Amino acid sequence: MQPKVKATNLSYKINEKKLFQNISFELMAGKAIHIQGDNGSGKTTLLKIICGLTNQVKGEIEKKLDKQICFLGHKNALKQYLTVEENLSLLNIINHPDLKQHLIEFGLDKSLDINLSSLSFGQQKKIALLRVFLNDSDLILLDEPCVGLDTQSQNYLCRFLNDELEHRKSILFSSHISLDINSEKLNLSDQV
Amino acid sequence: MYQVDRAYSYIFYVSLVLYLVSIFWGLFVTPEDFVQGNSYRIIYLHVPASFISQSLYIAMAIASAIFLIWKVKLSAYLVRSIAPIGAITTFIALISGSIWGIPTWGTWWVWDARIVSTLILFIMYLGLISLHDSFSNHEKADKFLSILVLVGSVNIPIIKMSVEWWSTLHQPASITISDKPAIDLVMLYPLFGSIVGFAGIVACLVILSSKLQILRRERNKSWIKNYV
Amino acid sequence: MFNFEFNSLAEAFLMQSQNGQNHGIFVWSVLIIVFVSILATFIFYKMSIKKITKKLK
Amino acid sequence: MNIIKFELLKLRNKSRGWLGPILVFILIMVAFPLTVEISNKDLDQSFFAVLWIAVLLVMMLATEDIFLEDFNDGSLEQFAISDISFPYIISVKIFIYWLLIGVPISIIGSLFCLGFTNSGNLAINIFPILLITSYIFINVFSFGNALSLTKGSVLGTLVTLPLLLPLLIVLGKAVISINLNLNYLGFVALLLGVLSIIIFLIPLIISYIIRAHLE
Repeated sequence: MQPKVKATNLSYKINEKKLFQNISFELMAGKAIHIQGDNGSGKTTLLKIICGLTNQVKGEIEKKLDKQICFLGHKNALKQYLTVEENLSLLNIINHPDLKQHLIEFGLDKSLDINLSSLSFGQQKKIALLRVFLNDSDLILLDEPCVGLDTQSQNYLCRFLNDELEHRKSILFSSHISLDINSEKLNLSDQV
Repeated sequence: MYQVDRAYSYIFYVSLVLYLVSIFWGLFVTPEDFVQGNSYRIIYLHVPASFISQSLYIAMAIASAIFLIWKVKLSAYLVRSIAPIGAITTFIALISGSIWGIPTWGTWWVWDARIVSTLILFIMYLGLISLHDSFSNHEKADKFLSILVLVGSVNIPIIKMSVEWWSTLHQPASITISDKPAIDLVMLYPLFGSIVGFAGIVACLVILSSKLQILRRERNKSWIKNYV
Repeated sequence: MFNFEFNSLAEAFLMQSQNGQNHGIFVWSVLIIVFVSILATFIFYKMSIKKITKKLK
Repeated sequence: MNIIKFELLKLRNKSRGWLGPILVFILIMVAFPLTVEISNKDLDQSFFAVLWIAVLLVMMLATEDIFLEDFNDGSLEQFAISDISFPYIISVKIFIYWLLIGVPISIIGSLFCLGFTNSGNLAINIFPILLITSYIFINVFSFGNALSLTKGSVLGTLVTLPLLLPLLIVLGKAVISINLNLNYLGFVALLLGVLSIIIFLIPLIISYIIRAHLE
């Protein structure tokens, strides 16, 4: 079976300073990788390289994907001055059958017509996560998905991601705290 | 870099002598122009500067194309180091042109196509410098600078053709490659000499400026420590 | 070919044309501007290079 | 289709983004006759000078926010990794800005032209020129804006301003030939030629620049 993402000897330098060196991994369908590392060890950069936003300095990366990547970074890609409903419609997920259930689970089902700017940081993060929940891609990249989430929602996220793994999706995520997801670990701090 | 240092002094002295001799010849030996009188002698100072200022932009455009296509770092340094030199030569061309305008046209400034487009060139040189300096990430700054240089190179043919396209006060170019020169040979030799000499002097300036760029940007490399 | 246009230094300074105007002031001021600005650029770059090499040492 | 909806929703909720430049334009056109004598017969001459400069400045204002907001909240990141081609998204973005700002300004500009010069012929002829010019301006300023995306829009637009100055000479010539009842279609063809090159090149260049910013 072919890996969904195969990285060989990835290296990245920023302003002549080495961020990481010779990172290699393979990501199969239905597997997850947990990227760990200290602050500034290049977790976000590695995810961006996999997305294709950043170019690695050395090494190769092969992607075998049928659909587009679902990426959630530090930035939510939500508009502060629009209501929750309008934001969801911009994300093209307003008519998704499962939306209602996720909203109830996150406790957001009554705030659809509220302006996004009056929601808290964690609530905004949840709305951004809805895009991850309702996408139809086969590779999910999450950069610190748990920042600002309460324990309840964290558990819900983990349950959901484990479900997705069983549906043969692949997940790459970075997180400081350990999450209850069946994943291999990739530690960037060890490499230096 | 050692070879460049050695070549630098040769270029400098040869072109300095050539430039000074041509200027001397042009200023004191050549006969007076029938129409413009003695003020035409400014041509030996003005034409080299304006010619070189446009050529420098073309050189910059070529260097930035090389940088964008082949990712040659040195040519990005070259682009950045040519910009201030280009600004200075354009400044000389503008000032000498407007002083020349006083005796011949009776005014030091006209809203004439070629003068305005030279002014645009000057502003562009300054803009390029300020754009590059506003980024702390040098790699990004190099990229944006070379894109802007390439896009801005559409102005060069406009400057070249402006005198032909718009009938204006400014006289057409005295020397063209294809046609017979419009001025007498006695005047042409020193003009040619001064252009070549000025080009050599400017080349020396570009070498110095690139040296400064390389020293600044590569200061952490070991070969720089050996060189210094 | 090598005969001077001007007979004396004073004449060269004034550069009187056939129409009676003195063009010397224009020519000389352009000459000074060109030389000064080139010289200033040379000095600026030489100084900067000297400064940065001193710092690197 | 989604990108069009996206831009329209965004601009509807941020009236400052598109109404502001139009109001500034009207203000300039209303205010400038006050600075010269009303009885001055040369008013229709200076009118065109002010018109072109006003269009230039207003387009500079209009592109102020075109990429910055989407860059800050991460929408550009999502566009860049989506399946739809990035230059296409950028050209649609620019088109919508032109539709909401450039087109109204062209209409208002030719109305003012009617008011100042009392010549219907002139007003009708100036309208297509205004449309094309505003589209060219908005493209070039978007390029400038993308260049200095994180450094404020002023620097980038100032740096690209010199690129547009030759165009102003063409515009001046076109107005003169309309005034003299000469054939001005040559100028329109020239402007259209410039536009057709710009319309394809600028989105490509901008997408390259923005990708470099996103790194």
